Amino acid sequence: MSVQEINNASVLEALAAEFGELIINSDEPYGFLTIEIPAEKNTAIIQWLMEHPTIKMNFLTDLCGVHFPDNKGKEIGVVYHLHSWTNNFRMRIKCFVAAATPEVPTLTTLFDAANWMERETFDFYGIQFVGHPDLRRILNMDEMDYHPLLKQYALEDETRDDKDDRFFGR
Amino acid sequence: MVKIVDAPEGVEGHGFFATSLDKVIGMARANSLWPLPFATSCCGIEFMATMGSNYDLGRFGSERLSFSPRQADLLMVMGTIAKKMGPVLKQVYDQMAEPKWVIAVGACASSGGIFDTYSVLQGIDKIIPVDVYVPGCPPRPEQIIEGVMKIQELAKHESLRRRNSDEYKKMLESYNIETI
Amino acid sequence: MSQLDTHNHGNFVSTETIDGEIATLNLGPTHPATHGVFQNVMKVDGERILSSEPTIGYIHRAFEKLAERRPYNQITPITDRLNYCSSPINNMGWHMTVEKLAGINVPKKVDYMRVIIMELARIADHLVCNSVIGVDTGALTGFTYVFQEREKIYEMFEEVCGARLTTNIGRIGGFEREFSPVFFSKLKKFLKEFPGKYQEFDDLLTRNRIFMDRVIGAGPITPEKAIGYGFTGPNLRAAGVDYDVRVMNPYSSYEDFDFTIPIGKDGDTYDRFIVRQEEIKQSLYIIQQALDAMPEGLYHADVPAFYLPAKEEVYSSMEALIYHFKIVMGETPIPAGEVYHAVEGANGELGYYLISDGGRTPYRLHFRRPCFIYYQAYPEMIKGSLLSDAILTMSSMNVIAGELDA
Amino acid sequence: MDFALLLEKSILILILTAITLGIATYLTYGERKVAAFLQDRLGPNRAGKFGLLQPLADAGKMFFKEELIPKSSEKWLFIIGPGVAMITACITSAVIPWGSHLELFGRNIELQVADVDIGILYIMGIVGVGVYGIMIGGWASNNKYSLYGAIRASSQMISYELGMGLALIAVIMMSGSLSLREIVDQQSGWGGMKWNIIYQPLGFLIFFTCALAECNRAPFDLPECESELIGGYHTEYSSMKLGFYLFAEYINMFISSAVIACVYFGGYNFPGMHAIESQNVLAVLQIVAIFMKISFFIFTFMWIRWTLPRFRYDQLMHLGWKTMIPLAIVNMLLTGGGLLLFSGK
Repeated sequence: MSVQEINNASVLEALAAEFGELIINSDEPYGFLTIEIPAEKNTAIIQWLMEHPTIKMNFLTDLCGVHFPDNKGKEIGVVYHLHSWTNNFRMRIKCFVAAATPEVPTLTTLFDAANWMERETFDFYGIQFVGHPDLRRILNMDEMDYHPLLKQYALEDETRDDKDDRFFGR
Repeated sequence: MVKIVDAPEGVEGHGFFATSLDKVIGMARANSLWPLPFATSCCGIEFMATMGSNYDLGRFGSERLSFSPRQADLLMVMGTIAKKMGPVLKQVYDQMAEPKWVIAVGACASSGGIFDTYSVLQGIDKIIPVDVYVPGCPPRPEQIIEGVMKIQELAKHESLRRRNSDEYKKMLESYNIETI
Repeated sequence: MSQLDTHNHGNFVSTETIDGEIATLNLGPTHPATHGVFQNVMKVDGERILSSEPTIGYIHRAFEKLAERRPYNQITPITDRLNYCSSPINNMGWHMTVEKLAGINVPKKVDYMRVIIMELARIADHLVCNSVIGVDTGALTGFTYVFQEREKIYEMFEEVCGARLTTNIGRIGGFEREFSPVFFSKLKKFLKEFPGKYQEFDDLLTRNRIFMDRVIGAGPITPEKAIGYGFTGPNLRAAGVDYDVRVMNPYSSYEDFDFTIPIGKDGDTYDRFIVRQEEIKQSLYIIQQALDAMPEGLYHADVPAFYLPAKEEVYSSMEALIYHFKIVMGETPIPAGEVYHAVEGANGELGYYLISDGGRTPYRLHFRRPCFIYYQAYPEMIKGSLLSDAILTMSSMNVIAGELDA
Repeated sequence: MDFALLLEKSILILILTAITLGIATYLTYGERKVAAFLQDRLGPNRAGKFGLLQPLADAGKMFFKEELIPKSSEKWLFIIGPGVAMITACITSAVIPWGSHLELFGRNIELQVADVDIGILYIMGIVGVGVYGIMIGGWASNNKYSLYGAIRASSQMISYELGMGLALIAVIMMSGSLSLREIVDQQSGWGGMKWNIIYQPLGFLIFFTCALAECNRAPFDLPECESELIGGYHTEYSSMKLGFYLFAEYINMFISSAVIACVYFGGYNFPGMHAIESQNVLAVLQIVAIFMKISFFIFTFMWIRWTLPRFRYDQLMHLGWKTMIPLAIVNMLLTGGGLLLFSGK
C-alpha cells in the first residue's frame, strides 16, 4: 500500500491495512502518533515501517522501559521512538508484557543503536530482549540483584545511617 | 598581595641559620603538591578552569599533574563516586606513595550530594580517609584553590614521623587499607 | 585502568593466545585520556588495536529514578548535571518539555533569550571539546587560551543566574529576571572580541601540520554506520549528514534565524574538530541575530500556576503567596499525558520523554542522552587503528560522563 | 702524574657537576615559568621570591617521599634504571669546552674536563647508553604502559641517533677533527663569527630535530606521552627515582643545547672576542657567551614543547627514517661536493 502524504492519519491507515488487529490501540498525545502493538511482533512491524518505500522510519531515536505495576498482565512496557528523516515524521511505538515473563524481541538486528539502549532497559527493568547478542547490565554493578527502576524499589541508598527517616515518611 | 612563604622558625646567628628538618621538609611538601585529579564529573570541569590561566593552580607549584598515583601527593576526588567506582578509587589511594593527602571536592565526593540514590557512594570518606572537604556543587575554582591551600597548611605542620605512628596505622586499618 | 593494572595482571602477554603477540591493555577508568570515567579493555597487537570492550556506568547516578521523586521545578538541577559542559541547553530543554506538556506558550522574547543562552552554552561546550583534542595531541597551550574565553561565558551566565557551570538557568515559563544591562554589555564585548581571540587557538592547531597528520583519518565512521548507531549532533554532521534538530524540528523560534549547518566528509577526528569550530562561528552569528532582533515584551509567560511570583508580591498579595507556596511545595497542576521533546544539545539530539499521571512528580522521565547512544560505536571506530588514534577519537567524540551514565 | 693537574681537573669536575645539577634543577623552574608565560599564567610564585625556591621544594619533597617498588617488578633493574639515566646524563658534559683557558697561579687551566680527540664520538656513545636507563626502567616496572614507553623510547632513540650522526658527519668533514675543542676553535674566524651554521643550515635543522627526539622532548615525547601512556616509562616510579629521570631529561636538554652551541654556533666564540687582551677576562666572557647560547636553545626547546602537538608513533618513525636520514645523506653529499669545489681538499 502506498502512502501519498505522511501524517498521523495516513501512517496509521497504512499500518492498519497491513497489520490489522495487531495495532492494539492508537493515540495522538500532543500530535505525536502513538501506537501499541503486541510485544512479539515489534521487530516485524518496525522493520516494515523502516523498509516502507515512503514512510522510511530510518532512525531509532530512543528506546526505554516503563513500569505500570497496576496494569495487571501488562506491567512492563518498552517504548520506541522512531523518526523518519525523509519525511520529518516521528512516531512512538509501545508494547507491554507481563512482569512475570518480560520477554521482548530485540531490535539489534535492525539498528546497531539498539544494543546499548536495550542493555540499559534490561539493567533498569529486567526486560529480556530475546536475541540480543550481549545482554548484560551496563550502568549498574554486575553484582546488583534487582532492577532498580521498577516502582517497588526505593530510590535511596539503603546503607546510609545518618538520616532520620521518621520525619520524612520514608 | 601575593603571600610568600616565611622562613621557618629557627636559631639565627651570624652566618648561620638552623631549623628543624621537619619544618623545612614540611614547607617543601606544602609547596610542591602534585595533584592526581580523579575527576569524574562536573567538578572536573571546574578543576580544568582552576588549571586554566585565570585561576592558575600553578602558582602553588601544583600545575604538574601526575596521573600516575605513584608520583602524586594529593588525590583530588572531584565528582560523584558511584559504588561501581568505589573499589577503583580505593585502589588508586592504595597505590599512592606516602605522604598522601586527599581532598573531596564538591558535594558528591563529600557526602553524595543531591544523589542520595542506590548507585552513589554517600561520600568518599566511607572508603578512604579525607583531609579536606570542599563544599559546592560544583565549587568555584577559588574554593578548590582554598582547599589546596588548606592542604598546604596541613602539609606544612605535619611531623615527618606522623605516617609511621600507630594512630595513623590504626586509622588506615579502620578503612581496611593494608599498611606495611 | 593503567595504575590499577599492575597488581593483578602484571604479565604483559595475555595467556589466551598461543603465539603470545596479543596483549590485553586496560584503558581506564582513571586513565587521563578518558577525561571522565569509562573503561576500555583493548586487545592490542603492538600498538594496533584489534578489539575493544567498553565498560561504562562508573558514575551512574540514577537520574531517571531521582526524577520520579521530584517535583517538576526541582528536576532542572538534575538536568544540569547531564552534560555539565553545556548545562543551559539541558535546563531549557526540560523547561520546554514541561511547557509542552502543560500547554504553556512563552512570549517570543523568552525564545530569543533562550536562544542566546543556549548558543553561548554550545560555544562553551565546543570550546572544551576542541581544546581537549588539543591537549590529547600534546598541545596544552591552546587549552589555556580557550579557557580564558570560556571564563567570559561563565561570567555572562553568572550575570543571568548566579552560577557558573551547573547553571539551573531560567524557570518553567521563562526566565526569573530580565537580562541585565551588564549582561548585554558583556555579551556585546564578547561577540566583538571572541573571534579574534579564538583565532589564536585556531592558528595554533587547525592548520598545524603535525596536528593535521595526527587527526586526519583517525576514527572515521561512514554516514550509514553513524545513522545506524544513532549518531546525532556534530559527530553525525562530521560524517556528512546534515541532521540538526534546530532545523528539522525547530523549537524556541529557531526558524527565525539564519544559519548554516556545517558538515564534514569522512567523519574522522579532523572533521569533527572542524565541524565544531564552524559551529562556534555559526552560534556567534545566531546570537548576533537574536540580539539584534530581540523583541519587546515580558521575560516570562503569564502562568501564575507555574511561574514563581516576584518576592514583593508574595509579601503583599494573597494569590501570589498561595502560588508561591504551591510551586515551592511542588503542587503545580500538571496534566496527565506523555510528551517527547528534543533539543539540539551540544552533542546531538537531547530528548526528554516524559510520562505524567497528573501527580506532583513525573511518572517516568527518560532522557535521550546522545553520548550514551553514540559511544557504543567507539569499538568499531577504533578497530585496527593505533592507540594514539583511539585516544583522539575518544576525545573528539566528546563523551561526557554525566550524560553517558546518567 | 701531575698532582696539580689532578687537583685542577677535580675542581673543574666538581664545579661542572654542581653547575649541571644546579642548572637542571632550575630548568624545571624555567620550564614552568616559560610554560606559564606562553599560557598567560603566572607560574609558581609562592615558594620564595618569584617562586625561586620551587625546585628546592620539589627536591625536598621527593627526597622524603615514600619509595615504592612494585611487587611484580624486577627489583634490581628497577633501581638501576634511573641511576643509569642519571649517570649517563651527567658524564656527557666532560668533553664540552666551556671556554679557552684561564691563566691562574702560573698555569694554563683548560676550561674543559677532557679534551679527547674523539669528543663527538664520546657524546654519541654516551647518549646511546642513555636509552638503557629508560629501557631498563620501563621494562623492569612490569607495567604495560611503562613497557610501551620503553619500546617507544628505544626505537625512537635508535632511529634518530642515525640522523644525528649523519648530520654531524658533515661537520666533521669540514673540520677534519672529532675533537670538540678543535671544532670550536675552527669557528673563531671572521672576528668570532665564522660559525658552522653558515655552512650547515640543513645539517643544523636535522641535528636540532634529532636532539629534540633524543631528549624525549615534545613533539617527540612519545615515551612519556601523558595522554596515552600516563607517564610512560616512569609510570611506576615514585620519589627520587622519578626525580632522577626528570633530572636526566633536563640535563640532557642542557647538554644537547651545549653541543648544538659548540658544533653549529661557534661554542664560546663571540663577535669581537679578538679585541680582548686579558686572557682571564676573555675566558670569563667566553663562558658567558656559551651560556647565553645554551640558554637560547633551552628556551627554544621549551618554546617548541609548549607550542606543538606530538607525533604519532608511526609518523615519528616515518620522519626519522624517510625524512631525516635521507636529508642528512643529501647534506653530507652537498658538503662533500662543496669541499671538493671550494677548498680543493
